[in-house]
Amino acid sequence: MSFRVASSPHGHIQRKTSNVMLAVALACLPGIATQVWYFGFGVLIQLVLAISAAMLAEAICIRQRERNALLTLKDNSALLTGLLLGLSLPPLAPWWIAIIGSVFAIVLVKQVYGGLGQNLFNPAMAGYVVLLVSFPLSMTLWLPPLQLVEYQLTFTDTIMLIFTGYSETGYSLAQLRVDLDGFTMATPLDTVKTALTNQQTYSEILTGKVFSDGYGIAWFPVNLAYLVGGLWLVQQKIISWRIPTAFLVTLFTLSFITHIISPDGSASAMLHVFSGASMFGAFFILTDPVSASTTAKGKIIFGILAAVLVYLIRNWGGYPDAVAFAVLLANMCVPLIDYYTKPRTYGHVSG
Amino acid sequence: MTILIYSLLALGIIALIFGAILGYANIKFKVESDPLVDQIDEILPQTQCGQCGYPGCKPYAEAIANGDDINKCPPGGDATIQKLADMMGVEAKPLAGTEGDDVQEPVKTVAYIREDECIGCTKCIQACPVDAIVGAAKHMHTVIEDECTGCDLCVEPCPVDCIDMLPVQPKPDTWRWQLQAIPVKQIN
Amino acid sequence: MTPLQDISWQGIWKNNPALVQMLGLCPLLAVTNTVINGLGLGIATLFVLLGSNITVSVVRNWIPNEIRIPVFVMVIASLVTIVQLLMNAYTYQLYQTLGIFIPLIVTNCAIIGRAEAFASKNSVGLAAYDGLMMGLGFLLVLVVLGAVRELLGSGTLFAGAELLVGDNAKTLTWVVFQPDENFLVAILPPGAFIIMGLLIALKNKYDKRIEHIVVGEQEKTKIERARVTLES
Amino acid sequence: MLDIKPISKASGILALFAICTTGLVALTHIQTKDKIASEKERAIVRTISQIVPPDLYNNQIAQDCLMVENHQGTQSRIFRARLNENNTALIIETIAPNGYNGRIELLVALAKDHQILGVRTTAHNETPGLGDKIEVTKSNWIEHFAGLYVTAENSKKWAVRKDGGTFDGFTGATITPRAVIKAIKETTLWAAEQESLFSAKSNCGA
Amino acid sequence: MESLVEKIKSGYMWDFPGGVFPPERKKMSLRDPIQQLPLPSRFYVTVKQHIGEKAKISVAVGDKVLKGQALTQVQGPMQLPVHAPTSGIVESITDHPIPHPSGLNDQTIIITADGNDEWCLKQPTINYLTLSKVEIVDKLKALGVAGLGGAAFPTYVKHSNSQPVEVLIINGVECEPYITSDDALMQAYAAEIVSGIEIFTHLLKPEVVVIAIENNKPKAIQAMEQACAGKTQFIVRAIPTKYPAGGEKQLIQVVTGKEVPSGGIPADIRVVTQNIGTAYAAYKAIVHGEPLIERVVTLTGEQFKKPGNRWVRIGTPVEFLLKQGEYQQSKTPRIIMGGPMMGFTLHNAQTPIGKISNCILAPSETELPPATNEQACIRCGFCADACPASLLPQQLYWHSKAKEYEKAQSYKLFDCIECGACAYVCPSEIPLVQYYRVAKSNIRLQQAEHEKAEKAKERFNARNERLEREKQERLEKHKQAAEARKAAMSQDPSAQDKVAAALARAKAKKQTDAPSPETKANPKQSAAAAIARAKAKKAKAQAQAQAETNISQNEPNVENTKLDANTQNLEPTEKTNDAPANSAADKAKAAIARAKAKKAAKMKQDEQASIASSKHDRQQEKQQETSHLTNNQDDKEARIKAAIAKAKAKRKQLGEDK
Repeated sequence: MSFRVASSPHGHIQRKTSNVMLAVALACLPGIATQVWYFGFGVLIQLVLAISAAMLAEAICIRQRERNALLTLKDNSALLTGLLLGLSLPPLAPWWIAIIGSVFAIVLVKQVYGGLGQNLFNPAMAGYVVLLVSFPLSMTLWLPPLQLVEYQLTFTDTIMLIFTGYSETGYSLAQLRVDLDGFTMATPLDTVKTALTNQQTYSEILTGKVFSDGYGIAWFPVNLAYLVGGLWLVQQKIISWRIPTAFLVTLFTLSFITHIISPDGSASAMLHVFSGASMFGAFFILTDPVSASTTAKGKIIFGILAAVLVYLIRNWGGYPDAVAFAVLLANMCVPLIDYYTKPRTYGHVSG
Repeated sequence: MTILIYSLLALGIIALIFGAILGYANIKFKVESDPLVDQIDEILPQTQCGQCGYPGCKPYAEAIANGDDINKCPPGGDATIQKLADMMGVEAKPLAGTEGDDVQEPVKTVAYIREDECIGCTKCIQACPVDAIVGAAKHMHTVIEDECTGCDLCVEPCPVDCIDMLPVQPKPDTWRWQLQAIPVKQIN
Repeated sequence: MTPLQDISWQGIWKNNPALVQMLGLCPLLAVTNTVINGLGLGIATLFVLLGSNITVSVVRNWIPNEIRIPVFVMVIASLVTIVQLLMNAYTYQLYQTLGIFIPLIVTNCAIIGRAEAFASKNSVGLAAYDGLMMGLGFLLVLVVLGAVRELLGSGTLFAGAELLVGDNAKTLTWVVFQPDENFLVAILPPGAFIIMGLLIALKNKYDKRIEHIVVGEQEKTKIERARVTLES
Repeated sequence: MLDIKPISKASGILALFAICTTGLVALTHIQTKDKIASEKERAIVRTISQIVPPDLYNNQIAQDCLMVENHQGTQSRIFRARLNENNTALIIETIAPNGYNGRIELLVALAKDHQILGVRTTAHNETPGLGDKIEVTKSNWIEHFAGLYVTAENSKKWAVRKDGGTFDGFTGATITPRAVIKAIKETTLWAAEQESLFSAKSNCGA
Repeated sequence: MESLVEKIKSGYMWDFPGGVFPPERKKMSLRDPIQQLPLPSRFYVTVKQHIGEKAKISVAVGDKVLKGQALTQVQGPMQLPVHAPTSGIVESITDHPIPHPSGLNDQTIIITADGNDEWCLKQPTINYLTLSKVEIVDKLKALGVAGLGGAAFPTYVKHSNSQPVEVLIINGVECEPYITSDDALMQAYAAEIVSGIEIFTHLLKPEVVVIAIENNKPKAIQAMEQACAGKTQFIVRAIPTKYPAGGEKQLIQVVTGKEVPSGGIPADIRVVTQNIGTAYAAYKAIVHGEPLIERVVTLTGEQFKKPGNRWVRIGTPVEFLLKQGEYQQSKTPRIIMGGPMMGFTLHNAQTPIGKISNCILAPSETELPPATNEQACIRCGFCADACPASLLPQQLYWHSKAKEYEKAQSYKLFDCIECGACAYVCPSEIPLVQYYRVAKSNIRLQQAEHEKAEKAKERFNARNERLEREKQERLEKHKQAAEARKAAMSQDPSAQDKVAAALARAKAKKQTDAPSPETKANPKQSAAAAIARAKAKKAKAQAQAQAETNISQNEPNVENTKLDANTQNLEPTEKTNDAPANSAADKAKAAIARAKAKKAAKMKQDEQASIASSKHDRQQEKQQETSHLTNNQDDKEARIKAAIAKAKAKRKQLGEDK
């Protein structure tokens, strides 16, 4: 008779890493659906590109490191990275954008640091930032929501645009945009910033067509969809409530105060919270466990820090949205935050 | 031109003053002993085995402080090299005389004298660096197990080869958890 | 290996000031967005290193230990200032691009490091040779880093050669490719870090491979065991 | 008692080195002083020569420099180009304060009749890949201004097309071109109002 | 402000952070009441079953023992005896697998049951109130009562403390899944348990007694409440079900809101905890005079056809229990002693039940799937949320894995109670607890090694000093001799001759510089001589094989330079027995015997040397030893033992002095 020798505990909760990752991906579904609804099939194509590139890059890296590639892919972390990156890309960005971003995220941000769990930065956001600073033009070329576009792109148009740069009828992306003067940027935040720099008042800006629903067409529902997915994750206890709450509350408070002080010179709190990548960032990016703070207090501080950074960069930074930069900067502070927010251990006097 | 001369003068005077301060400080705050040696000595396993090529751990510590390699201590094994590397700010190297990959944790051993063969020559007593062998001339000797560092310096001098280096057996008290526990054990 | 060979090997590869000792990273990362910038700073550093090594080696026996660091610093600082003035005078435009990084050579630890570690202990000839090799090692990294960044970030090589060698060198600029959008991150500061990291990784990987080959051939040195106690 | 000898030795040697090294620097400085000054001058001339045709001046343009307070209330350098004592052109340093990432420094060359001879960007912090097309090395956009006039009549048209003007922006950025165009327009209009820009005595220069 | 006791009495409860909710699966073993088992034919009584030190074995092989008879005698603090679980013969005293995670062997007394199960003379106490506190405590000690909750802490130690006690907590929480031994015990023996608790209250005089039971055991709560009816000092408290509420520290936190200081004991905050089973054992011991030889063990898990709680004698091999529970062997069987969270797997079915073995768990593959591949930590923080001690398990994991033990300790590694909650929730299935255990034992090992290294250094330095001193002395002697010669020469009238004087001086100087005779001796020659001597001796030994008295012919030479009074911490090495005999068997025997005798003599001498001052008369000692050797040949054994004992005593004394 032989006995299996093992270490306690012998029981185990049946929620594995792969399930956690998959749950986060599932929670993105409402957001994906709304994005497709407003921005077209391009979103899906970008997702497919980014995810397959990410998984391929991961597999190659793991093979290079002489580990079991299949086993690692099964943890679904590469899938999630690709998904999150794909969602942040402009729907009609050229195909190589998604590939470069995914490969960078997986190879240089994740695997070089030692693979899953070792990376200092959020891979998806680091990939996004690299794309943004490297290819600012492609990365900021968002077509306005479908509902405002006069020329409706077909599915073939979308594919052609992404892969060849020209639509079926031979228009380039830039040309398509020129016809739609006035709606150049994806995020209403950027429109606001541009207009404010141009000495327009906030109330004047809101009269624009993009803001006919008060928040910037399409962006309010998209944010709402991510909020729903995020709340489900919180309810499932897959992500902690602390980071999103701290982040959103801080962002809201900051923008609310400034908007009260200067109603014409700053965007409203609701716009800040329900626009851009606010909800996506709060529930899906900042809560990435690997690169976020892990202590209870630390999570609150981390959320607040990210919100402050988002607010500062949105108002005074050089790029339209700020979530990605804020996340990376906050990531850098995590070891420090964690170190100073160690909980008081049982039996030790505080302090 | 005058401004040049002035600046030259000014710099010269400043240098004069600082030179004097440094000279004074050098005499005043002279550090006599080298605390580094003690710190290194602290890390070494104190087996006093001489396998590093120095007569004892302290001499080797001094040698390291003077720039000798840190990878010459077989009884300390990888852990000691790692600690020395951290302390000296150099890269850890595999143990001298071994390939990079085959560094193993040294097996702790203790000397045993097969007592019916011992002729009481006291050679091992003189060889033992830590006085861990007791006995008198023409009387059988015994190793004090607790004091033995496992340096095996006593093995060679024994004319009748009656000293064995035996690995320390684990007891329930000294047993320690291993990470690579064998998952299935055969019984009976 | 002869001493000279050893010094060359140490300076250019084994103990490369940039890739291994990671000294002087500030100017290294800041100016290497083109080959020419890297080359310019590399040459400047090389001269300073050579000069300081020679000077330190010459005076090494006269200087009391306690003031050696201030002396080294003064030697290096004045050499840098001289180089700066000369560059300002003879390669003005390059000086404008390299800007504040020339004075920063003063703080390049590689220079004072060599003065302290090598020049102050060796003869003038060896010290000069070491300065040359270390400088070359640094220069090589600057050039390689500059090349990679320029290629990725601008699609060109040797752009701005006229800054260094005069207007007729304009033809040297080699446009490798001309995409719509360049990989801008390569010429931005973060790109410098990333590419530098990759270079170091590449070197380490290569070193490991060499080691595997070398180890097979060489026999490991055997340490003679010392007797702690008397043998009677 | 303290042994004074090593102290005085250290002190003396250090002073010796200080004097030697500083002396060396001083020597080099004296040697290169003139060369550097002339290089500086040549650098200014080189930039100016990019926007002012060389047949318009033969004076020591870098020396013929006027520091004056401009319409923005800041000190600005103005170089005067003269051909055989005849005033030909003004080269004005100006600033576009409201770029996407702060100030954009410009050099605007105006002919005597306030025709724009050329514009160059000398310093800016615009987003790489987007706003940096105002550099002549990145795009020829800035060269479009050469030969144009700004008058009270057409000053409304001095804007990007999106704002109802005649100028194209460039893809991806609107704020940067807006700021540059505005700065050129205002500088030109301001210069047109000034009387004594040519006649004032030179008060700066290399 | 409300006092703590009032607050507890008012029904207030606290909570502890973290905790997990693994499936309970307790019904399986609760279907039937506790069953008695038939006697196995053989018992394996592990000598050390508690925290502390081994007690001294007081029986010999072949002795007949009665049920309840003490097999070991307590001789020092933190010792606890074990008792014969039934009547029978001591078959052997040998190393046998012990109930320990290592699966190693240790000293075990094997008893063959004679089937009579005959009690020894019991000393029941009808009214323990007539006994003094000391007498009760002594009785608890003599009857081997230990904490049955987990650590087997000698119960008497908790009661010999003089610190005042505010709250006595009786731990009936039993938070581990599967285990129901305490539950069953409470249901069946509530009255006896309460009597046991009353013995504790008699000893400790607490202000309040809280009997804490998890609220998933309603029957036990009911039974205990009935048994406690009318006792105002006793509170039966149903506490929320959450693992590890039964951990001593967590239970104290739940009941009193206080925390045991790190490195301290509950008594520091005026709390004492006792297990339900311990209370029952104390009742049995004091009232019936029965030692702790039996306990309730839960047999459970899907591989048992007949799970349930059994009264099991301590020392019963697990194999016997497997048979009794009709264990079904699976492909890769696992037998866990203890619960699924903190229990350990057995290596050997011969392992006996110890005092703390509360459960034998044989799970199927499906109910407790074996751990799959460990994946990378994703820092999800579930572990930190689950940790009842508010540690940061993943930081501990990183540092433990990277062997950065100082950092691990700065994250309070040693405050980890190894409850397994972190590893239970870990989505990457990292065996976190295992990492901590490895780290902890490595840290302890490092400390031990460091201490040893320090000692070695001291001895090395002492030796070098001594050698140096001896060298100096030798030089001094030579010098004096030379001077004496010189003086003699100068007194000689012919010394007036300068040349002669100079020559003499030179000669004298040469002599002083010459190496000492010892070092001069050719080592090869001496070695050869030694070998020759050894051979001669061997031949001699052969000739006189029968006559062991030849030892006395060898004049013990006490010219041993190594007699350093402070360093003689002798311990007998049993190695001699293992040494291979080169010559014929009887010769070897003789040699071994001789060696032993010599060793004994040596030790005796060393012992005396160490006790007496270092400057005692050597001559006297020589005589003494000779007489010992010649006169006491017969009681060699006894002397060896005495020497060992003395050496140990001496070491302990030294340790205490430190």
